[in-house]
Amino acid sequence: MDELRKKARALLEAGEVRVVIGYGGGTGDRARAIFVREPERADELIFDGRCRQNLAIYLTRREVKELGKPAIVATLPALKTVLQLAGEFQIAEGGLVVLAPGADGSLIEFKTFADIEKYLAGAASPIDPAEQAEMDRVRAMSPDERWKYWLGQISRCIKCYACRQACPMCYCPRCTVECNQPQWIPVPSHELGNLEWNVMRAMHLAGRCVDCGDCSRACPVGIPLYLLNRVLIGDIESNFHQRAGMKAEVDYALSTFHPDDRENFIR
Amino acid sequence: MEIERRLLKKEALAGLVEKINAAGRKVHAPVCEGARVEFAPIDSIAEADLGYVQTTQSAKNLLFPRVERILSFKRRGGAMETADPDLSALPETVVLGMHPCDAAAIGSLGAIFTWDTQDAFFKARLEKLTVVGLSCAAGDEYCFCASVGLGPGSTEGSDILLTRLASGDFLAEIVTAKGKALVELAPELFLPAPAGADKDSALARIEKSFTREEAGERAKARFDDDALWDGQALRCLGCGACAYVCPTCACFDIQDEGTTSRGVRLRCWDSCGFPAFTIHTSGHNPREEQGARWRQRLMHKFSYMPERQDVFGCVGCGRCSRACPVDMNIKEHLIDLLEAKS
Amino acid sequence: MPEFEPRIVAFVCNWCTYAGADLTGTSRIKYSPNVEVIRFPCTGRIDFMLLLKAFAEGADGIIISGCHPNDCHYTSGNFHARRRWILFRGLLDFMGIDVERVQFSWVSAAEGAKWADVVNTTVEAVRKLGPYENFRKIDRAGAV
Amino acid sequence: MSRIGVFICHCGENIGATVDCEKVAAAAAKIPGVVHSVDYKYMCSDPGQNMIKEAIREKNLTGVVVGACSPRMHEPTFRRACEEAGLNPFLCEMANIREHCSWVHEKGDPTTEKAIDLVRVIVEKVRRNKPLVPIKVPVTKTALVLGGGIAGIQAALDIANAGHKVIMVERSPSIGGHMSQLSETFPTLDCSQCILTPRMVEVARHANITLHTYSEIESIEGFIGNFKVKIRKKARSIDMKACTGCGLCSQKCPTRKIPSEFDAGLGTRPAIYVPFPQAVPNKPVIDRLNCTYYLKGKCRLCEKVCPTQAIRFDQEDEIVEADIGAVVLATGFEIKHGDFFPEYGFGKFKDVIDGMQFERLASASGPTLGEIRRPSDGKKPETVVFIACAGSRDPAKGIEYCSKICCMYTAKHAMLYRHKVHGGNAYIFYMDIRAGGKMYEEFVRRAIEEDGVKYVRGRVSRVYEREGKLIVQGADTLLGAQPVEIEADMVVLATAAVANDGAEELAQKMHVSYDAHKFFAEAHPKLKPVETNTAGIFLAGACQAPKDIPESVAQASGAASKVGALFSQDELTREPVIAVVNRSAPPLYSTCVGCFLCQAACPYQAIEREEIRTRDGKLIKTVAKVNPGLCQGCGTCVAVCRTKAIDLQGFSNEQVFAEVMALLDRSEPDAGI
Amino acid sequence: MKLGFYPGCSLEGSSREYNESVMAVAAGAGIELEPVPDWNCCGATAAHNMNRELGLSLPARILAKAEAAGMKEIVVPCAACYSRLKVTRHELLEDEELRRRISAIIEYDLRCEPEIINVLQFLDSRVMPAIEGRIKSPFDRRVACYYGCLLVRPHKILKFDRLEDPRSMDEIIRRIGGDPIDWAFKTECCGAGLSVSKTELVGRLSGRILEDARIRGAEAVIVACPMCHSNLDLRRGAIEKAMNRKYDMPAIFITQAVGLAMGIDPAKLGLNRHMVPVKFRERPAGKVPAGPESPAAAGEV
Repeated sequence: MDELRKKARALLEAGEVRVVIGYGGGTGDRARAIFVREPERADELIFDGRCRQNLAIYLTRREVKELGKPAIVATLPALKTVLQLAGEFQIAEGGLVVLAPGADGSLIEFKTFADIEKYLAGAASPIDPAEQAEMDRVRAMSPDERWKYWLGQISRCIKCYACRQACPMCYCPRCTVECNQPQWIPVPSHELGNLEWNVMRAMHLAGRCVDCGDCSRACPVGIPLYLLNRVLIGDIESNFHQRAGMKAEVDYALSTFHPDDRENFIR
Repeated sequence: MEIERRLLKKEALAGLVEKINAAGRKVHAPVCEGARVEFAPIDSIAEADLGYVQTTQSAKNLLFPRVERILSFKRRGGAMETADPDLSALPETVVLGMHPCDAAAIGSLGAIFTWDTQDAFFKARLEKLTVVGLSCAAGDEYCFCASVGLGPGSTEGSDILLTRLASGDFLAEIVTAKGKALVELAPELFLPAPAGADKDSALARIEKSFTREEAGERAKARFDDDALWDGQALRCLGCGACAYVCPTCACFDIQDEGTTSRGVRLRCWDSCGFPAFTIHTSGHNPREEQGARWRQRLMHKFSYMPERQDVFGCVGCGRCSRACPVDMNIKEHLIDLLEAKS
Repeated sequence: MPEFEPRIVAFVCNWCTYAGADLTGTSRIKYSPNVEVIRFPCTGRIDFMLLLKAFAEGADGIIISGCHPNDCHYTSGNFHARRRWILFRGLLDFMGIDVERVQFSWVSAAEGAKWADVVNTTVEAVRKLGPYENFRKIDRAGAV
Repeated sequence: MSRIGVFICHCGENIGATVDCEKVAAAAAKIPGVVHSVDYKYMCSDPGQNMIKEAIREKNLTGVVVGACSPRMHEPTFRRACEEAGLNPFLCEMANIREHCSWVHEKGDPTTEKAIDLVRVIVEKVRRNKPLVPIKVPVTKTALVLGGGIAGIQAALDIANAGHKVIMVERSPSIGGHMSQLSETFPTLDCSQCILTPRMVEVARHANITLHTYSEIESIEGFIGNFKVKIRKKARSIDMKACTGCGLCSQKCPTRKIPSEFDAGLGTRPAIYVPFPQAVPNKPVIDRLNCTYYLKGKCRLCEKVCPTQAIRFDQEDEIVEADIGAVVLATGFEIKHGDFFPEYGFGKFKDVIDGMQFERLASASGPTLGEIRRPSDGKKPETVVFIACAGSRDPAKGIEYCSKICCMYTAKHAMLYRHKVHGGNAYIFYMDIRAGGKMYEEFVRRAIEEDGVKYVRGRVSRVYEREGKLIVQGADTLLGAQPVEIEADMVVLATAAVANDGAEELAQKMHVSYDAHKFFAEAHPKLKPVETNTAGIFLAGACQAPKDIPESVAQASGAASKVGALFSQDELTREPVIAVVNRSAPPLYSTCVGCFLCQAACPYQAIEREEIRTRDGKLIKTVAKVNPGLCQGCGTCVAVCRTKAIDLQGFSNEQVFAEVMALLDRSEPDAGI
Repeated sequence: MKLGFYPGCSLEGSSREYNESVMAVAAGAGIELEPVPDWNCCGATAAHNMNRELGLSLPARILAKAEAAGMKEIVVPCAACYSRLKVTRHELLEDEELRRRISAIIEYDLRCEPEIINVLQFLDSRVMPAIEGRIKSPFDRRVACYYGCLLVRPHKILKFDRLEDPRSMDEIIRRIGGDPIDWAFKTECCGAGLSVSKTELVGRLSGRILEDARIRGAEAVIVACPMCHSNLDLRRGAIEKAMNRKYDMPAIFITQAVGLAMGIDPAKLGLNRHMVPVKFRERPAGKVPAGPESPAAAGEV
């Protein structure tokens, strides 16, 4: 942790960055995002198992951008998000400093996106066995069972949009949900409105979601949203061999094609 | 009305629920759902989990549903025919095991829904609701009812307030006429209260950090200190979780759904936390920054409501802090507000 | 009890399938009237949300048809559409929505007979599946 | 509130027979927003159209829905009628109740019900139509012709003679292309130089044509009518004005042993050379890769002998910029080289040559002054074997197409050989003779009957050298696949015609699509052979596919007429069914987030970046912008855009959404269901 | 270094010398060849003509046995076995449904991991590097390298060397000091399986091959396939009858030539098993021989 604090203090003192977006202590044993702007407060920075929020969410928020050039303490998913955001022209290479604390206390500062790409190529991102078990359980269900499962899940959605606001890839100032000409998605949180919202959210993240899991963690009623994203991530990987967040320029699944994409359902 | 004290044996609770069901009333109580506890209809007391600290969502849904049809319309010839839902068909409901903070919240909700326009829907539901509160035996670091003029044993808002005594039986304080009417359903279950029943020792210890009046004054005084509000709200994502789990938030949006020939008008929850909450047709947004929206949340509950409805909009239940994805702890921020140098 | 008459929406591209359907007409080939066509410049233009909207408004089946690969008037609209349906069909199936009710096909401007066949087989298939009860039963009018 | 007129057509009996048109008109009248609903026997007739026009004027309609045949049939008719009545044509749409309804269903309620649905769908669409104005795009009336072969020359002359400016860019030092290398041309055997050189001179002299030889395209931007091109004029190391073309330098240049590209490697040339005697421009160029001065800094002999001091060793490449309205690609083709035919000893045995090399042998200006002599020992070959389809029609070699011209030039070669070497015997191994052009078949018959060329129907499996002779092993399928072995003195392979090297890079530079063999892709094989999918860029000659001179010239004139049509008006008008990125009030300015995922989806590269800045120049955000000149209105970007920032005029999100809703909403407007 | 090894029927039958020379050369280069456990017949050119499943299951079972034994690479000296194994591996990897069906037949879920390499690849990539510097007696002979057909066909799948004019065997001969002639019959048909049914046709076809080698002064024909060897060596009588000329040019395996260059005892290389005795005319060192008979005395043919 002190390697990180030393670096943060140095960056702030040298004026290389105006704010360090990192993790600090929260209520009880929770960690929370903190925005260190003075070198003296660098010691509030922590990095341990509790720090899982994808801080890249703050790179596209107006209030944070107005603070000036940031340094971001990046977990593995956050690194992928930085590349994906760069690929979608939301952040520029010189616009931020990326610090990735290693588990062993070491600290890596990535000078260029290419370094991040090389680092990510080698890094594995394991899937939580419980979540994998749930995925396998749902996949094994019959269509009708899956329908009851998902109707049960989405009927509990209260449309607080915490999943949208917590997702770094949902940076659109006016989301289609707020479009009322035409009213694509019903505003009320009845079952139909929730179904159409969750389908649209998953499709709008297809080929862009880096599977950081913040949406599932943010959902107050605990809907397993990661299942929807991972189905699409899996299909894109197996069908089109593309994966989000691995390269700074994006080959986005839905705006590229290959003449002989294979399918077995078109007559 | 003078509060009567009675004793309700712990095994009598099951009988009470049966009696209520027999009387054709629905019973809602906290039910364990995986890692969370939520209010849900129950058929027998066995389903209820009365040892909980706090539910994720409040019971506000019983009075102010997430989605509510307030009218339907059909085109006939040139004109449009409308039809109101039959409010008399609403079921009589009893909510069992609601903590004192939630019970008090009903007052705050009522302050809004019966302020100038008498909301027929809210009043109809309130009228058919009987609240059997349950004092808090234990709070956690999020609870701060003591700091907003309430307490783990406060009877405000409850028709009957049960307090689990050391013996496991319940001290039942019959507060209102509705409470008395409920007792009439099963008078044999309510034994005379033992004289020395000590309620206070059964209550949780909730630390008082400030008074709601101080918080209101300080918020009003620091209204223009943008640095303070923006600083607090930097990590806030602008979602609606805090508003939707909050027992006192009463903002709603009206939506018409259907086609040019028939449809329904629905009322659904809304939140001042959303960026688009205050956007004007012109594109201007009076509350552009998240800091302004966060300030609005505190000001409304601690300054505007007391001023106009003479009731505070926060009952210290701590749900908003627990549900917040980025750990915006309202108690901590209020303390931070009070300590901020002027 | 009269036989169930499914209501099926068809999203078709203007240059190939719409023209193919015209050819079915000029060749006077009869097919069941349960399918009604909405014209798009290209299958690339068809938004995935429209499928859910159609089911929500009471459609029992959907046909999506456009140019064969390499025939697209805009060179790649159908390729993009194919990718979109590969992903969207996978997602709908995972959520238990009945993808058997959605029939995808390539019908060129010269395949009038094939269009009639696609319509008839889809109508029969959906008739066997019956009205889309799952979607009809989805709550939308709010708690009363 | 919209004021829509609905006009239901009986189309004689075509619709009326199975659809109750009155009922449809009556149902339409009840749809909110419809103020006028009638049915008539023949809507597309003059009385029918007049009904529409009068209704527009009397009830000042804001939209017209015609329930009749397919829009692909009469949409233009009804739109013109509306326009004449003062209504914006794009506010008029058709409901297809004939091809999609009356003709394909039995008479009865379901059919009428479906017709009502289809009309209701189009009414809801028209209610949300916006008046659209055709797009006007200015056109620069200068054409760029890429490639100086016969196709390029013909196109340039046709366009210039139509009074427009032309800029021709040719990669090699002289124009003329492959045709200038040919000896005589089939089927008339007239000498190619005689018919080509006058055209080359005409190009050089034409007032409207600016000629850049030894030049390449550096870059091209813009769109139809508004291209900006950068041309790199490679340094010739010669001052073209001072040089008189006397040729002294070439004669004196000591480095003489460089294989001449013009002679297909059979002859040699000096380091400072004019490719061939009739070259246009007839001025030399210094080959910097082989010139001693550039290699070792010595010699400079040409500078000393030049009477007009025209040698400029330090000359730099020069970049010329130009505004262009249309481009004609005429970059031609190449003969397949390389060791892709080891079994024929191509590249191993000196006397196994390709068709172009034989042309140079037969050409009077060639290395052997027109005499057919073996490259190995210069002797006249007594037996020559010509192998047709050497690489073409051979999937194993990766070239499955037929190169179209080899049958004819091989017959010509055999005929020339028989004329020049009396008593020599010529064999041609062939699979099928493709002589489909005018007087082509007669030409081949003459080669067989009068010139005694022996055609052997079969493939050659191997050519190997034995005791000084080239043994050609093949089979004669007409004799029951009898193995055939011929001892030949020289073998000529009619190798496949392939795309130029660099064709792929050029296509990418021009945003023109190309096929698997790197030939440029035409917009439609039958109906648009000289156009590409990129508006404003046309094709001519063998760069699109192997073809002979008559076809190349015909295509060149075709492309020139397309350019002429484009340049015939000052402005280009196009259907306004294009995508538009929305704009809104500050601080949002547009719901576009600048992710540009739509840019990758656009097949026409029609989406550009637009920077929104404050008055003092501070960048607020970068959003997408659609170039109206390029967008063809496919709408793929609209479906890809997450924030619905981009919408397609004529098929907007609101319209298609309303169509789906209307189609499925069968509740009678006032039946109170 | 340890590699998988699939001898096939001919290396244990009519071409035992090929097996001996492969083993000797491998041993000399310090490579251990471990036969595929419980290997079976590869179906050669017969099986896949009769029944596709049989033609694929036989090689698939070999691959399964090798895979089960954890072999990463299998050396397959015989050209027919090499071609069959390589084609089967390719088809199973291409078609998942077929792979499942064949796996069911051989009752093993085959992943097709082991890679198949032929004798030339084995020599080029494994043996030559090991013995490069230690060639005791260079194989200083003028020879004709004969590849036959199955070593390079079907080219789309095998992707080995050039289809019409292969060069890999010539390279190996050069590296062991030999002088490969440039001739055109490298991949001409030797008559293959007709060796028994149409022997005189084999005589003519193989005859033409030997004749072209003879004209160009080759002292021996080098082969890498038991079938080619049997036709060029065993059928020498039929050849001489068809071409009515005497040919005493021996036909030896590439591994025997490499073995000789490594100085291995000819008997160990099985050189005594040939029908046409393997002896080279002595000649003064260093001078390239004019060939058994100089072309001038070509005589009647």
